[in-house]
Amino acid sequence: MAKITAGISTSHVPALGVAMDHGNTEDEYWAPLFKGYEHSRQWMQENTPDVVVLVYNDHASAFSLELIPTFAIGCAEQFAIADEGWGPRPVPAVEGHPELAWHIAQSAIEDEFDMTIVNRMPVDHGLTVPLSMLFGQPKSWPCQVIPIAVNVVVYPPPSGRRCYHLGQAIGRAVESFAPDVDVQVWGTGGMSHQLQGPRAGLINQAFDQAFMNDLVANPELLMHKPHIEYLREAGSEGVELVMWLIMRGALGPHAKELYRFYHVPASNTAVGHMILQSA
Amino acid sequence: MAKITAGISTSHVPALGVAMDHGNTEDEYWAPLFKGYEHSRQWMQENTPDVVVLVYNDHASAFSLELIPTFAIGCAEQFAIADEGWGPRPVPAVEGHPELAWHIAQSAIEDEFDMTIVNRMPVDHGLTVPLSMLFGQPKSWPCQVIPIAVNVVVYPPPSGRRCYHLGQAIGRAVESFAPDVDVQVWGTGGMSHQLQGPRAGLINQAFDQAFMNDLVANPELLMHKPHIEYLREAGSEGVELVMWLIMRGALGPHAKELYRFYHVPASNTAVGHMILQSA
Amino acid sequence: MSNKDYNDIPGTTIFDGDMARKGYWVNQFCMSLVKPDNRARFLADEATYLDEWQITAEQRTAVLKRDYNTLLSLGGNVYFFSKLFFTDEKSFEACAAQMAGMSQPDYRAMMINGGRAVAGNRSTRVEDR
Amino acid sequence: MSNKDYNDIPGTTIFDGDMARKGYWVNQFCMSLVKPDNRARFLADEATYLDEWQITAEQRTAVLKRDYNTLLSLGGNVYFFSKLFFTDEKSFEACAAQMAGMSQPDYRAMMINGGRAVAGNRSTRVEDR
Ligand SMILES: [Fe+3]
Ligand SMILES: [Fe+3]
Repeated sequence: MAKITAGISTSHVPALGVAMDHGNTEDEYWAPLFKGYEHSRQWMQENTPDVVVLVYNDHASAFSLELIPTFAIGCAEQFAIADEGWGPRPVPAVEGHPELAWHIAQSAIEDEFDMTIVNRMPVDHGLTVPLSMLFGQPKSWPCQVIPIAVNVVVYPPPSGRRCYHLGQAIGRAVESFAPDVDVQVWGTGGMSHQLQGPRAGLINQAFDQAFMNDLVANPELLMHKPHIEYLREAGSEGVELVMWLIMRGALGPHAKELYRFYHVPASNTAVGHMILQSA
Repeated sequence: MAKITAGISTSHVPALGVAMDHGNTEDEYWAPLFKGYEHSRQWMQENTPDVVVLVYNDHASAFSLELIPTFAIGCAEQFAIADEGWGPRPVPAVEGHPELAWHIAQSAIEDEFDMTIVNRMPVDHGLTVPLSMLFGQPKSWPCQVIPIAVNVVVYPPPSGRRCYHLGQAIGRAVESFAPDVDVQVWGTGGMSHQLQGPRAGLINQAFDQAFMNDLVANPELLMHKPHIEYLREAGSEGVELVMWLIMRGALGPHAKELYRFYHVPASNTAVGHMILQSA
Repeated sequence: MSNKDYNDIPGTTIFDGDMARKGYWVNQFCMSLVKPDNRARFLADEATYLDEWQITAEQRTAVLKRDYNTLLSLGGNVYFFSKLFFTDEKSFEACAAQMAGMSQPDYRAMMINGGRAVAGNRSTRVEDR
Repeated sequence: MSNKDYNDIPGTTIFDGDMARKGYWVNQFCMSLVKPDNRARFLADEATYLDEWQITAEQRTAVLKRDYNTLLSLGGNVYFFSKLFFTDEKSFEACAAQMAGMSQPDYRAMMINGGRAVAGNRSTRVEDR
């Protein structure tokens, strides 16, 4: 049977991808940040999964205002790298796992999640930056990826509660998939940041650290955090953190923390990263 | 405040649209069927709503296998008529109600329905045939329409329970919309039919009549009918009937039946039609 | 995919994830026929038009022969291949009759008489027949 | 839309349904810049390119002036108009600094020092300041 072996969370700041693609990771500005991911790259080499269910949000790349799915699950064989306005990132295309993806989609719909099934979805920095941060710059990605795109661009995003419950449903789906597949669930985005308006540059380190503490020990409490609290305390783009709750929900009620890294800033954003396992 | 004043259900057989568009409604084959809608056309003239929330399914017109939303709500100003392979039907374009549509979308997402918001969606016979059956052939449709497209093409469709609950959420959303708007909810598709394979032509009149009885008096019972029962008893395309449950959910716990019509056949399909009101 | 409780329904293919994967490109080909230009190009030279699509040899043959029951078993979905009916200016009734293995008048007569009965058509399992 | 509990957050526009309706075409214009050909056409002749889009005169002026705070108030969304940053070969940091009304070095210094504090930035209501 398939099994969820770890949960990873990480910010997906586009500037991190740019720094890697341009070889600037040892600059004074970037070095401390990339140093914080060294342990995880090593850990990932020792714990490479077969499949990553990668929860992220599209940033007006695959989806325009023509169509905005709350939850879209990528069931394709392959996902192209999106052009976000400066050409696609020079990283390998992303290979999917259609069989497991369709199984999760069917199982989640039967569990009353109103999934959008998607078979053509160019993936942007939200998905590729986490891969780069955790796998470096390989010729091809070392595992298959099932993208789950969550709307956090047009208000309202799904509630934290809904996200946590979707994580639980993903957990049930993976555990009912017959082939032996080692699956990790990654939740990306955040941490506190605001990219727009006169309040741009907002960071709330106390909020971020409390969020990471509660993510491990009190996810049921986080589940009830209203959107207004993210917007007010963690910046308008801090609401991306609901995606971490999908990862956390997939791990089951108790989790242990294997690693944590936190750094301010990356461009406009606080960067947080954790490795968790079910306990 | 906005108010839901009636619920309408009707089959949306494409051949009905063809018969109207070609002026064949008085042919021997079609006359009894169109006679059954005469009372309703009259009733609609006396009870024309401001807005119809029209629940239907797309039949590979707006959505291909590239992207399959479970629930898509149309928030655009206007919806074009789809070309389904023989040119678009010669009927007026459909005017939306963006303000109410976005309000329902936001409210439903806050109620934990994972809506896909859609602003470009050519509408096919699933939506236009009900308009034609109930409004005839006007130069422009007499009300605005908010399309809600439900996936029933790729298995699994949302459960009956999920559909009924979405109807309830639509009811709550409409009742929290400040402007005075007279809203009807229409549920379309069905009744028993199978369009494919050696079992094509299946009809189950006993199932259909029982479904209509239960829709009025025992919707909670229908809510728990599993998909396999629709597929086995009412044909592979009979599962479209879950869309009637969205309409029924929007009416609240008690409903009264103002009108019922049932006829076999229209091309490959049993045709059912009801007018309901909250009681 | 597990738990296909619908696989015993006779003469019926449920278009689930497995079938959707199998039939992805043949359905996308059918979908392309909603554009008048594509319909014209297809009718003018079916073989060349089909060359543009990543479909299997079996799917190709089924399309060229309009063998809809075979197409169903190869992942075709009726709402997609109905675009092919309409491109051929055939009605849904005519094509349903073909899948049912009946002449169109016989099929229409069956429908007028109340349609195909569900009794005997629920399951291929002996106890349900 | 009712119950906008987020409207008191200073210097912040929440991209809800009302804003998405207002900014639909200006955001769709921005989105078109993910194609290299469109970027080239736009840069070669901004006015002509903008003529192709159903945007208001105010939105047009804000685009031409790269006045992002005004664009926000007119329904622009930052993820959409970031395509314009990148078309201009500007970084997200440079454009965020502009919206914050700061020079890029000052903005970067603020970020390195821990970012903009939340204290005093939670609400425009007096009791929360
Ligand atoms: Fe993001
Ligand atoms: Fe239908």
